[in-house]
Amino acid sequence: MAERITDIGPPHYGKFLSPVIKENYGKWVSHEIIEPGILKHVAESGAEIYSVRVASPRILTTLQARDICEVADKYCGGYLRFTSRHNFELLVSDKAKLEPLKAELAKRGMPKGGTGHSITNIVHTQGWIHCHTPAIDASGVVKSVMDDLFEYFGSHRLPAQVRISLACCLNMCGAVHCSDIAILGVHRTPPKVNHDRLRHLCEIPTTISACPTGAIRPHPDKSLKSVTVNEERCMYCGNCYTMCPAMPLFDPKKGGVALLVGGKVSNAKSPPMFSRLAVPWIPNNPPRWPEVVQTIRKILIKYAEGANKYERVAEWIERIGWEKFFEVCDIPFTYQHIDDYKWAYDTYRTSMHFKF
Amino acid sequence: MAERITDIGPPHYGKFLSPVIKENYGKWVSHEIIEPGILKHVAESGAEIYSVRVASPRILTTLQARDICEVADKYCGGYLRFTSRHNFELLVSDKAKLEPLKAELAKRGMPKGGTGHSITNIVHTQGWIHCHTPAIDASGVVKSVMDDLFEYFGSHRLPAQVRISLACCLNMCGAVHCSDIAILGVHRTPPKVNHDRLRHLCEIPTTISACPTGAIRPHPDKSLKSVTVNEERCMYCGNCYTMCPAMPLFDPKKGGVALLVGGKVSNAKSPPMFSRLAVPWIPNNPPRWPEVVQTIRKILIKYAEGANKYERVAEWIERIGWEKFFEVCDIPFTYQHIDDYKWAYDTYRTSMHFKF
Amino acid sequence: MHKTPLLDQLESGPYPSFVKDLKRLAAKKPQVNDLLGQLERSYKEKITHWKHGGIVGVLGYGSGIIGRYSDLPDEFPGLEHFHTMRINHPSGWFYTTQAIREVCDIWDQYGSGILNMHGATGDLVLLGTTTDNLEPCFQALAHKGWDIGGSGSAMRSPSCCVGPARCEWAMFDTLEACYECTQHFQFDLHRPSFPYKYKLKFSGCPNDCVAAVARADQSHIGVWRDDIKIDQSAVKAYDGGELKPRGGATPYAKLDVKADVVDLCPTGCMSWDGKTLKIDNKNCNHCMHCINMMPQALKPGSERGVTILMGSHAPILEGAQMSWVIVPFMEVEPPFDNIKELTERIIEWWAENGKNRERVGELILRLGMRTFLEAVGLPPVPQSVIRPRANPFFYWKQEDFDAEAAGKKYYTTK
Amino acid sequence: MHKTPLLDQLESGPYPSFVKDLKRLAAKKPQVNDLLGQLERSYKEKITHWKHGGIVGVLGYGSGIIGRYSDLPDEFPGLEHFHTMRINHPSGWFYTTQAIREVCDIWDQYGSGILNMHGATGDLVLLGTTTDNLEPCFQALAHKGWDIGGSGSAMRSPSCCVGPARCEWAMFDTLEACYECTQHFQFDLHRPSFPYKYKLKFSGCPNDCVAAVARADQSHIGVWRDDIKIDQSAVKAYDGGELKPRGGATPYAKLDVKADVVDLCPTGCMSWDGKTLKIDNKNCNHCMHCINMMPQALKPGSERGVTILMGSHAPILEGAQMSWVIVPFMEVEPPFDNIKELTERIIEWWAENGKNRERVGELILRLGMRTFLEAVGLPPVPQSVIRPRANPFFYWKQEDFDAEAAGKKYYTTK
Amino acid sequence: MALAKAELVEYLYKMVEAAQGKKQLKAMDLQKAVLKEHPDQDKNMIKMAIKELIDSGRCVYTYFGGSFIEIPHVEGAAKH
Ligand code: SRM
Ligand code: SRM
Ligand code: SRM
Ligand code: SRM
Ligand code: SF4
Ligand code: SF4
Ligand code: SF4
Ligand code: SF4
Ligand code: SF4
Ligand code: SF4
Ligand code: SF4
Ligand code: SF4
Repeated sequence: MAERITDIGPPHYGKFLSPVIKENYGKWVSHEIIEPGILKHVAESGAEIYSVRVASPRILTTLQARDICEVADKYCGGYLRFTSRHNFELLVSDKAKLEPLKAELAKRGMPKGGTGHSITNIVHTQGWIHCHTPAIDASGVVKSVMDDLFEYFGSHRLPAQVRISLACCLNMCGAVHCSDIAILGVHRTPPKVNHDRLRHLCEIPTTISACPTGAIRPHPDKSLKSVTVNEERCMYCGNCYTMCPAMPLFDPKKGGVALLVGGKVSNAKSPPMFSRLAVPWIPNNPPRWPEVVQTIRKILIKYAEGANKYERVAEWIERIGWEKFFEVCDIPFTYQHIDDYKWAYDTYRTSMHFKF
Repeated sequence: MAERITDIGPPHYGKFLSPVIKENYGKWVSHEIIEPGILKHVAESGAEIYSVRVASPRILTTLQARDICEVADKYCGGYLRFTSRHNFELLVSDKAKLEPLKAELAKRGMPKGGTGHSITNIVHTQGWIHCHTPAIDASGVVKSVMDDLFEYFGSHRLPAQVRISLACCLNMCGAVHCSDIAILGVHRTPPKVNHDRLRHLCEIPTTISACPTGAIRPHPDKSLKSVTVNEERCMYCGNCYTMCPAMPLFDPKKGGVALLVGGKVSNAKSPPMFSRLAVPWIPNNPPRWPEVVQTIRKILIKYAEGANKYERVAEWIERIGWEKFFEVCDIPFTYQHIDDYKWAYDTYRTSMHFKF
Repeated sequence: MHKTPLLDQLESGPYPSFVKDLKRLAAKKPQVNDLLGQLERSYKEKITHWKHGGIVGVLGYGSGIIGRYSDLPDEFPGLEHFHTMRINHPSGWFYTTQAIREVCDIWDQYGSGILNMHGATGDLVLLGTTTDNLEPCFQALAHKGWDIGGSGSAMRSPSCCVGPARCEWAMFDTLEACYECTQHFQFDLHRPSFPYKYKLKFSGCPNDCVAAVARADQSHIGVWRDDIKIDQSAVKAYDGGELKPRGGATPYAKLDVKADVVDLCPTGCMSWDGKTLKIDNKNCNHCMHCINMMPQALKPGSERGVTILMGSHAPILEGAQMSWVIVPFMEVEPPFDNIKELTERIIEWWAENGKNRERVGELILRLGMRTFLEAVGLPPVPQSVIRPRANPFFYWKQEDFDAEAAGKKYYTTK
Repeated sequence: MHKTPLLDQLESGPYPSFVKDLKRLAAKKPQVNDLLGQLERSYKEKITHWKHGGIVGVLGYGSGIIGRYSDLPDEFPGLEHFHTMRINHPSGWFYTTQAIREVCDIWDQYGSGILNMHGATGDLVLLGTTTDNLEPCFQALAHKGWDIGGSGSAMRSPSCCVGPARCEWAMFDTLEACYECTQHFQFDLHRPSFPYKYKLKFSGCPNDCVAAVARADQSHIGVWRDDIKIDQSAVKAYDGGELKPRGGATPYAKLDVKADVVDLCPTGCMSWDGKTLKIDNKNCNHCMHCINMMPQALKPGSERGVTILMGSHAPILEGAQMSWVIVPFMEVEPPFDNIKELTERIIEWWAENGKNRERVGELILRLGMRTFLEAVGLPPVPQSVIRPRANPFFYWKQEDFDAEAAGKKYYTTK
Repeated sequence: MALAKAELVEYLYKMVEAAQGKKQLKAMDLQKAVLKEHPDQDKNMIKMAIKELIDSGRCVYTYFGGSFIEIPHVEGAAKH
């Protein structure tokens, strides 16, 4: 084989920019969304670029990737990009090609959308496809939810952008913790320690210090060279399992889905906010997770009905108050909603500002 | 002596209510402030009671108390009360007595005021008059500040109520932590351990656990039966001294005054808020603390100029932003302002919402 | 008389001078002269001259007396002992001159003659006496109907706003509630057996004139849950300038109902078209702002009760806390048995679980709201939190799984 | 082919189906067939069937490969090894079809043929290959100009928004900054020697389209500090309905400049009299709202730079954090040396002081902002905090006393 | 006294070898240990020595929640 190459880093993006983009780099003056899924950017020079945003399940086979390339070759001179939410964008410099492109996308079952006041792609993670800690699958839940909310993907019907994200365990890969609606896989059993395996696989001090709540202690029987878990203090984060494979915490019945809502990232109007617990547990029901889908739809509908113009989910809830959120969405309030972690106090209501 | 009496509790307030108040108890319908310091309350029955609020230094000798009683006898049938901020109120049921009462108060140097958009009495504590942990005096600072701001006591000139409080040490007796302006005595030296006294006076485990930051450790020399202080971790709260008198932390030069601002208690418009650090240290300059007085005046003036109608200090600062507060009040921002205690994170600016 | 050149500078100025007052008394009372002398020393040296004193008290009680000794007893012999007595004040700090004079007489006899009207907790503080005088002074007061207040790890003297005695907004009888609770907890007020101090305060409405939210382990604040009563013609009178904003409390001649009331309503639940003021009461959060601005036009509704909030205290050890909502609405009436019973349950749990010097709010934070709520028999309510948790680190108990098995669902089923 | 009755249900519906796609490939690649088989098992049993894998990698590197083994290797032999390779994506995720095809060719040869376009950190993820194939696949890619991305206790592949390539609001060159930093930290990207992961993200403006504030240890967000540029006639066109709100992104036909822009400005620093839009720029906090609403009328100012915020990460261990402001404004230009240098200083301090698995934000919280700022040579600025501390528990150092002795004052002297 | 590059590589290897099975060492643990014994050792040289150790294949990076440096061994989870 040829000389071994390392540390070259990624290719320079400049190689992949279409001529219009290269020429007008840094000189764009404005944009329009001419229809859902199609952005038009205009440069100082008057040059235009049309970006057609297309839904992607993010998992792509090389077959599908080649199909996308085929489309891009045909309409975009071979230039395309992916977005920070895993849609792809076909970068069209010739306006005339827009209509045929739309037709071809429709034919191929590649839906355009995800712009403006829509529900764009769900940022998500590995799930049962590749990870060792998930409580739920990722891609299947995403497919189920997006199928249900599909009407909102290719339209601008909502009071504002709604960003949904999914993480299959508490590690929360992705920006799930700051999403309008976050779907989160949760375990609900403490790890079961396999003492035999632990002795061989894991370092005891590292395992103990992995636990945020201090629930793990050295096993009283020193000869075991293992650990015990104080189950009362365990909140099933799985951090010990990450450090030590001899401590699995899976339970098909108890694992499930939590929903968090009201997060955002942008600074537009209101500052970035965390998503907060809306539903602590929904059963894990593959292949289509109907209870999850239904609850998200309910929240979305209530939001769409209740929010002011331009109001993000977070802003709507903060305006009406969380107590009203639970009321209008018909979600029971439970002990789990009340924070009892490190900064809990700052979530307590130290005022008379509440509604009945 | 007669039979020993215990556990009778305080007298029933009913014994001390004037006839008008007793008759209209719970039946007041409205009030007016007919002039600064004089409230008029009207009952369903049409009955009226006038309350004339008078400044008090809170420390009263029996001589002064008897003087006040003299006035109350003359104009109020012997009925009076004190307020939650240590002013006293002369309860006049005969409107005709108001003018003569005002004249008598003026003559006696008993200023009326403290109502509405004023600066009312400064809630304060013992200071050098009676406590063992103060960094500063209480009554003397109060007198100095109120003399300076006196124009605001007997008038309604401010955009809203301004509540000033003082505590002479970090125990913060009083609602100092939720005041528009809080004057706080602070130490700045770690305790000096007197090992000899400690051995006799203090319990070592209690002393150690008194320290919020874990700065106190058993003395390595076990024979001493004493403790050492990790001076790096000590933030001079004096809690160890409260538990163990062998650990004084006084230092005439380093002790001083901190100012905290932007707290409030009422739920009116905005919820209750904590006061927050404005000035971490001002030298302790008896008998009139000129730097403290001057800085408070500056803050007050800037507030009065900058606030919207009906805006409390807290609301003004939250609207313009703390960075602007420091700018307009010409107060330097220091490391001390940045929280590094338990809930510090929640004070950090996790957004682009700031001003240059 | 001791020379007090520094203190003398505090005699001038328009605000009443405690130095002037103390000097009057110093002429008669040597210990007051000594107090001024020692205070002058503190002014010069910028340091306190008081030592701890933790053991003195009256027979049978463990609270209400703060022991104090001078560290300069030779120079100021009148301050060798200089303890304070906290006398439990009457609800709302109402007095007759006769009552005050009786206290003064006793205090002139047994103490320094210096008072605090009042202490920050609310007590009538008698400042400065000797160990020997404590018991006789106490009994003299007791025979006039007074008792000692709280200190140490005990129930502290409860306090309340002026409430129904002179305020149109009192949503419950703060004075009677304060009195009733004080009487009910007499034993615990005098015999400190709690982990730390426990304070009760009662404010008649969300204006919170005793700062209950900031400094009571258990704060009671009056609230209504039906509709604000509106007198539309009075609203017009405010808008027209016939009635003064906020009952005359302001520098402003005229109220702008739109700008000053409607636009400042924190929930945006009001509207005003120049003729009719409308309130969407379901979305009102009882902030009192509109009522404060137009006391003659608006009144709280008539379905009234108290909100109970828990946990406030000064910064030692965890940093200051404000009380948070535990019970959003409780109907109350004399003799306030439901408040007393809840308080008992709370204190029992705290006494059982709290560490030395751990306030109840800190204990709740340490053990978690669920543990607390379950122990005292209260349900979880969204009013307790401004926002639900952001972290995903929550616990489940066997009873939750049992409830699920019995059909409990956490998600919407409609 | 494995039977997959549950998964088959995910083939229908309007959203693109990953199952349909995988099935196409399963016909050619046995490991993909096995993947569907094992996934079906997971759907049935509601449990993952993957095991840890922590040792595999390519020669010389310690990052970029996630080892994975099936726990049912006998049933699904194609999954016995099923590691992913994270390939460092190009800035802004721009590609040519040629580049994608080259990657596909290599991946068809050495791996499963399954891709993630892209991973949540931004990498082009190649999903599923065996230990043996890692090195040759890597070198085949390297010869086409690709390198492996980050994983483990290392610098992670930085990412950025589309920025100046296609957005009018990019306040700095996000793509070049991302590229430059990626290149600069190549060593640390491949050789994990940090306490934990370290992520850099670059967003061109406060809309933050890569969610830098939420998930980058060091977040760079573009900002301006002079005045917003206003085209008054375009504002009128919006108000008149000639231009569509937010460039057409909404269901609304017409923008109400007063209600939708001015009244929603979080700082209240705008006014509109029907003719002229005014902005009090000193009080603007760069939220972007007005600009977002009227992209043709308003533009950020021309004094542009980045704000650096630090500390965000997902909830392990302390609960999730968002990044907070450390440097409110830094002028930057290629090759972004000042960003690189600051990053080096920060990483050095963190590497020295951080515990295993302690993110930099957690370390700053543990040791305090002062320690951090002093170590990396930055001054305290009020922009770092929304509010100053409420507790009175602050520290002093000898250098503070020295500064005071030299005349430093903390209070106003004017 | 600072070690020459080749000595340093051996020194590091011995440390990893001694710790194998007892404690997983991170690159920073190695660096800190070297600097404790040889305070004048150049940090960059330590970095490069670790690189050499890894490039030679005598040690590998491993990952168990955090990244460590270990002697290559067969993965417990792999079925061979
Ligand atoms: C393509 C993309 C950047 C990229 O590098 O890939 C992008 C592109 C644009 N964003 Fe964005 N944003 C993109 C992810 C984001 C994210 C990140 C995320 O969702 O994870 C955010 C933060 C979301 C949040 O707050 O939770 C984001 C918050 C915004 C906002 C602020 C919206 C708000 O009101 O909160 C704007 C302004 C606007 O829409 O008016 C904006 C505006 C824009 C504009 C109009 C910028 C421009 O002038 O070109 C672009 C078209 C917007 C549209 O589609 O409606 N972009 N934008 C990303 C598309 C993701 C997708 O496939 O759907
Ligand atoms: C007498 C007193 C109660 C008592 O039991 O002693 C009292 C009496 C009244 N208060 Fe108060 N408040 C009293 C302490 C307080 C406190 C507690 C404190 O300052 O420590 C507060 C909370 C302060 C804070 O938020 O920091 C308080 C917050 C209010 C408010 C809300 C003001 C606001 O906008 O934030 C009102 C409503 C108003 O003024 O319109 C109010 C209104 C009133 C009214 C108008 C109630 C009424 O209808 O009678 C009374 C006359 C107000 C005036 O003087 O302008 N009272 N009031 C207290 C007088 C203290 C003094 O001597 O100055
Ligand atoms: C006398 C009084 C100040 C005054 O001048 O008015 C006072 C004086 C003392 N307080 Fe206080 N506190 C007084 C009301 C308060 C209040 C206000 C209140 O009750 O509304 C607070 C804040 C609310 C709270 O309870 O947190 C208060 C918070 C403290 C603390 C801090 C408690 C905490 O949790 O942070 C301490 C420290 C301690 O308990 O060791 C303390 C301790 C003390 C001690 C006993 C000093 C000590 O550590 O032994 C002081 C005795 C001074 C003396 O020589 O008389 N004092 N103390 C107030 C009691 C008079 C009365 O009974 O009416
Ligand atoms: C592949 C990916 C998810 C995806 O499907 O896209 C992923 C997958 C894993 N993440 Fe992640 N993380 C991925 C992006 C993220 C992000 C998002 C980001 O980088 O913007 C986050 C949140 C931001 C952050 O860094 O905090 C994230 C937060 C975590 C955490 C929690 C870290 C924390 O401080 O809370 C862990 C736990 C850990 O490190 O042990 C984790 C751990 C993992 C591990 C390595 C599981 C483990 O404990 O060993 C997962 C391997 C899955 C697999 O089998 O491939 N992953 N992880 C993402 C990386 C692909 C890429 O390189 O592009
Ligand atoms: S969220 Fe958890 S289960 Fe999902 S990919 Fe990340 S680490 Fe794996
Ligand atoms: S799952 Fe989390 S909380 Fe439970 S023992 Fe493991 S590390 Fe601790
Ligand atoms: S604030 Fe401190 S010094 Fe002042 S009275 Fe209270 S405990 Fe004593
Ligand atoms: S003063 Fe406070 S922080 Fe310092 S040693 Fe004493 S208890 Fe600890
Ligand atoms: S708290 Fe309310 S009821 Fe009590 S005095 Fe104040 S305004 Fe009146
Ligand atoms: S009480 Fe407050 S929230 Fe309710 S209507 Fe009046 S101003 Fe609005
Ligand atoms: S972050 Fe700003 S500059 Fe970057 S793409 Fe989004 S809107 Fe444009
Ligand atoms: S950017 Fe935001 S804060 Fe600034 S003027 Fe526009 S809306 Fe107001």
